[in-house]
Amino acid sequence: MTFSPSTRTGLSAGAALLLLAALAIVPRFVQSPYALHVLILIFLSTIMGQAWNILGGYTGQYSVGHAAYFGVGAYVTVSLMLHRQIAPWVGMWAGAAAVVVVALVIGSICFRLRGPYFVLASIAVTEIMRLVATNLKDLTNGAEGILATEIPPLKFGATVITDFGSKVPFYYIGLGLAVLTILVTWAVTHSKLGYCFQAIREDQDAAHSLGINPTLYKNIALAISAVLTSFAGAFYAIYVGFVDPPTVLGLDLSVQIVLICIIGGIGTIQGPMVGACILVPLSEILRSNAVPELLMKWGWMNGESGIGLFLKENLAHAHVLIYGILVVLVILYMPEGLVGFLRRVTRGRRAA
Amino acid sequence: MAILVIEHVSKFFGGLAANSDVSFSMEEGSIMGLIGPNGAGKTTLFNCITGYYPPSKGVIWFEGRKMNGLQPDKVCKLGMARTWQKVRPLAKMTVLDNVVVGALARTNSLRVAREMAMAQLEVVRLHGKAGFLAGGLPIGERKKLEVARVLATGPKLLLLDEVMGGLNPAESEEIIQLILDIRTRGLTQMVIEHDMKAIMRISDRIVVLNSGEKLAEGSPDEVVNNQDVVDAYLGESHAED
Amino acid sequence: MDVFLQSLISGILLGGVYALIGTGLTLIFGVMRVINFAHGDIQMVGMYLTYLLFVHAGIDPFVSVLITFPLMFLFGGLIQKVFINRVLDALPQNQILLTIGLGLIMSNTAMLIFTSDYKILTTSYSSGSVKLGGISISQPMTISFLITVAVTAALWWFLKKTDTGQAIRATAQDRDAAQLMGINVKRMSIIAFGLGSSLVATAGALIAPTYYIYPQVGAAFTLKAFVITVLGGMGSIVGAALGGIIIGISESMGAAYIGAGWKDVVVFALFLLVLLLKPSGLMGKSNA
Amino acid sequence: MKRTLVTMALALGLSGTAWSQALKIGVINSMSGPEAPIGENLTNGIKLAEEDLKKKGILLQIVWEDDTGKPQIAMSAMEKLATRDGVAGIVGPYTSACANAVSKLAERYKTPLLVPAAAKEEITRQGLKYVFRMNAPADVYAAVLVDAATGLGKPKTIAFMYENTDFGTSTTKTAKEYVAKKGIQVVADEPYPKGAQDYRSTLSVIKSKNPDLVFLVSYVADAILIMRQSKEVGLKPQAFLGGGAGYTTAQFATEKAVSNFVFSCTQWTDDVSWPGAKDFGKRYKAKFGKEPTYHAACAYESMMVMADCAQKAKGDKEQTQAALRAGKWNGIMGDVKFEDYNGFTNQNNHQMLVQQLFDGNYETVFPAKFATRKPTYPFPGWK
Repeated sequence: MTFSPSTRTGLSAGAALLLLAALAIVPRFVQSPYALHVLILIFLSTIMGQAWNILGGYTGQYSVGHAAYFGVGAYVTVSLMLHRQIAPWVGMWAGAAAVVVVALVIGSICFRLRGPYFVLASIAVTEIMRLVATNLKDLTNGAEGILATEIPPLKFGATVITDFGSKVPFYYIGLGLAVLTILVTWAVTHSKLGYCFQAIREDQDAAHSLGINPTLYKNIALAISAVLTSFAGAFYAIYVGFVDPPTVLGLDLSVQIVLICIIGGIGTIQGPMVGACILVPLSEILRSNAVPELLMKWGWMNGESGIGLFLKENLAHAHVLIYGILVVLVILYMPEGLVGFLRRVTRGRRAA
Repeated sequence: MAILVIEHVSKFFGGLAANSDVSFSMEEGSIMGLIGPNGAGKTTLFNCITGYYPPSKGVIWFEGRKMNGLQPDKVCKLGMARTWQKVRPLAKMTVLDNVVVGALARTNSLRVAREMAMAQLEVVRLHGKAGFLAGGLPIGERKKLEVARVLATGPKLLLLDEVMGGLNPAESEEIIQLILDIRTRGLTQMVIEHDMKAIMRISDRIVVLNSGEKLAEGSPDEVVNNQDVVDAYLGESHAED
Repeated sequence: MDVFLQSLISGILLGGVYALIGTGLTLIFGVMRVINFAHGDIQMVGMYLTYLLFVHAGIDPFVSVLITFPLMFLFGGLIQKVFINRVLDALPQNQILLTIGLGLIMSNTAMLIFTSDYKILTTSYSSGSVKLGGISISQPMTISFLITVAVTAALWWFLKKTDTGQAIRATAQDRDAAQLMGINVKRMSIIAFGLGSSLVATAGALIAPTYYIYPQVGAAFTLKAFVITVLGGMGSIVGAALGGIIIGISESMGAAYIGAGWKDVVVFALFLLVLLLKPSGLMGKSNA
Repeated sequence: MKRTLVTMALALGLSGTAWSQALKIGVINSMSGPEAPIGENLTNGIKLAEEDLKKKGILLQIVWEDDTGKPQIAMSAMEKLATRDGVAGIVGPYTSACANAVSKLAERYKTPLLVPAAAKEEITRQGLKYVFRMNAPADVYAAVLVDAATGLGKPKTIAFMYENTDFGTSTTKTAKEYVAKKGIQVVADEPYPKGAQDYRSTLSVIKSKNPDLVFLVSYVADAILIMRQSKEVGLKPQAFLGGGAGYTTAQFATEKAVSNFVFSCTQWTDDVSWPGAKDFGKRYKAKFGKEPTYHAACAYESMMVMADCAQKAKGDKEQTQAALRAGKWNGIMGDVKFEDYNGFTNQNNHQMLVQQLFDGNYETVFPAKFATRKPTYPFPGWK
């Protein structure tokens, strides 16, 4: 069966709406805060991954320094909320404005470089920001970080819409931001911008000769990507209620962001979602020793036996190891990510 | 009227002169062949004209406008478009999308750009492969795609860098017809080519470069009969065959 | 004045070890154009090896280099052959992630084996020093500096004078051309990765008596190695040596005159400056 | 008997019912990632507690959660423990950042959280009813050390050198406030990034200021490096004051050439007269092959206290909280009672100790009632 492109778009739009509707009613049926929390983390990862995807996936600029934008978004929003009593949904726009300035400065440095040099420069700039945030205690409270657990209630006029007493408002904000990021990505890829971005990714010199100003478009891609990343940062800061330099400006975070896309499928709109849906639950499962627990529960393993004790003791410690092994396997066997891999498989089947 | 005027253009890399003191001009609607042995500075001159390198000395005029220091994207928007000696398809985009990228130099509307792109694909007879990934095309079709892509940018002057390189005779003939076809639409073309028979057939005038300098200029007949050219270039070219 | 001289001397001695770390990375990058994010983790493996040899066989860390060097050569060569080799033509971000993954595997395996305790090697000379006027010169760091000089000189000789060395250099200059010239590029890559690993592991062994060992020790060194390598010019041995010393001195001066918390800012700023002004590095060729 | 039953139940795959008889207590700790080296001590302490409780007939099911040192992961762990696993109470997290991030969740889910060893003051200063802390917070570290020094001599100047982490900066911040009250002048303030190899230039800057006291806050390995290099550059104040962590470890003590006469403050030591402390040290060493740190002791006692309360409350969270509020214990951490004072809520007003190293041995020298030896002051110089 084959569809015309428009029918296919219509079908996937329909599927997306269905999924969205299903996600919108999840809190009615899922009471477990833990389940909601995991979903919120998936949204957060989707936002981060999708935002990176615009610059890294579509424009081909592999920034390993997106923590810079995440961190600035987080710090600005939390600081404004704490010191100026500015509500986070207002403060995040101030964060976005600050991030655009930061992004243009970083862009003016990094976009002069290509390939591995660009990657290294993006790391260096972000490390400088982390170190500055650690040292400028007056501005950021240094390594002690900023604790912000009191969130002003969201009011519409005099009516309080939510006081953030449960996970549910965060769930909807996360979902809303994720949808926003996906819509922005969709709009970008279906516009002149998307064509210019991809042309730069494929061949910067050729794109240049076709009337595309690479510096301009790379900076546009960076600005969009950075602003969306800063929203993720602001959301994180409000949700977790604590920011400090290593968690919101660290190299770990930058790598994590790239990983979401690469595992899912770089330069595709589904990639970051798929990546987030895999990585978040996976790290939860590995981290919380669920594997040996389940094995015991199902009676496949004796908790007091040698193997059982060994697994119980070590699996929780080994989760980063397993994570590392997965990364290596994906890169070696699914270099286009899961989405790319599935496409190849289905295409192969169609051809056959 | 001269559409392009090259005045005493030189380009140095370190101490090495890739072009030195090259001057010539092109009439609107004409085809100029640019020939010379390997390393004569043909592609460097292309790069200078299209803004990839600023010339070290001299001036490039396009439609009465000084082009020195303009970036390639600006050059393209002013109406000069080039192809690449080694084809540069946007590999992971479709054939149509490749041409759409070119058309977007003229319009901001995707719908219009698609129509324009489709029209150009028809010109080069690639419309049947619009949905294929550009990276998967055979070399002959890649060359045609490259031409369609630059045509879509709506140029007044086309600079074609060895569009027949690596093609079989039948494919070359197709390209020759394409070039002649484009001329009938009033476009000016500068063609770098190694195939002497082809270049003699299509060019109105020919400029010969050797070691970065202009060795000769004239009609195909004049150039063929120029003793310097025969010594410096044709001789070597025959020896190669 | 004492502060200045003390910082200068410490910076130079420290820079020696950095130079060795940078040399290892530059060799790998030069030949394969792969940014090795597992570089520091390979150093960590070398450090644990040194630790084992010291604790269980009583071999002095400086002497153990003779064992660590060949073992880590095999280790690095194996990693290249099994993993890196398969992504040589892949997208740069995939190469980066692969090496990050390998680094995670190494550091977390080390954690399972050795726990995450800090291991400290205390030798008779660990805190030994020579007083020179108002300043003190660390004895173990002076020895390690001298060994670094010797290793670098030997490497330089190997690359210039031996056939294999020349083949490695040719590969670094132009992989495709080297292949056409009949050089076994794959073999050169394995040798380069092996050598790069040996060098960084040697650096690990040399700092073992004055530093400490834990599974995540490599991370900071990986970043430093990038900075040194780019500073000196990717692929340039002399550049890496120079870059190492420069970084050593700027860290030490930065700590003394701006504040220890800012010294890495100084290093990264220097790095960006070089990237922007002379992207090919201090000793790199301008077209590289 | 109970144990056999459980084993049998497990073998039969009936774990669900069998486990429900055991008390469920959650642990959030940094078991991997950059904080793992210290986190491991807490893990060990809790394992020892689990054994001891088993001997007492209290069967625990400990649900281990690794926060990898990241606040958002700690939150995941907290959500899971509080809402899915249904634990009676939680011991952890280790780091201040993680403890801060989960404290409000503990309150929301009405799940008692006993923080064993995080130093940041704010954790128990938010008025949260369900958040308890075993160890003394950061301000005590500085106060007890400076008190000891001013009691022994008349220091007029002090230099600070500390790692620029949460622990280092918050400890130093309170220390600076405290010395200002005592009229001691700060002549150097040098935060450093942990994990550096070369502290010589910073130390020579400090040496040039000639301070009476040098106050250091570092983790294990940096502490040894800094003291080695202090000796190298010939830094010689009246006293080196080590603010916890790295200066109180067995590893540090064994570096006799550089550790001699260094003062340090600690939450716990095995030579103190608190009941069971010595025995704990011995058994810990036998089981894990190394000396316990105060983190291990704090975590051990936290688990003992939490298990005691949870058992009295039969696993009910609110009653466990009430039991924590009301209870009083006297174990390896001395007297434990969670009180409200000076803006703290549910804070164990723990007595910190000052020790001095004599030839590789820690001896408690302050406060006088716990002292086992007379301190040596001023620092007699390097050998």
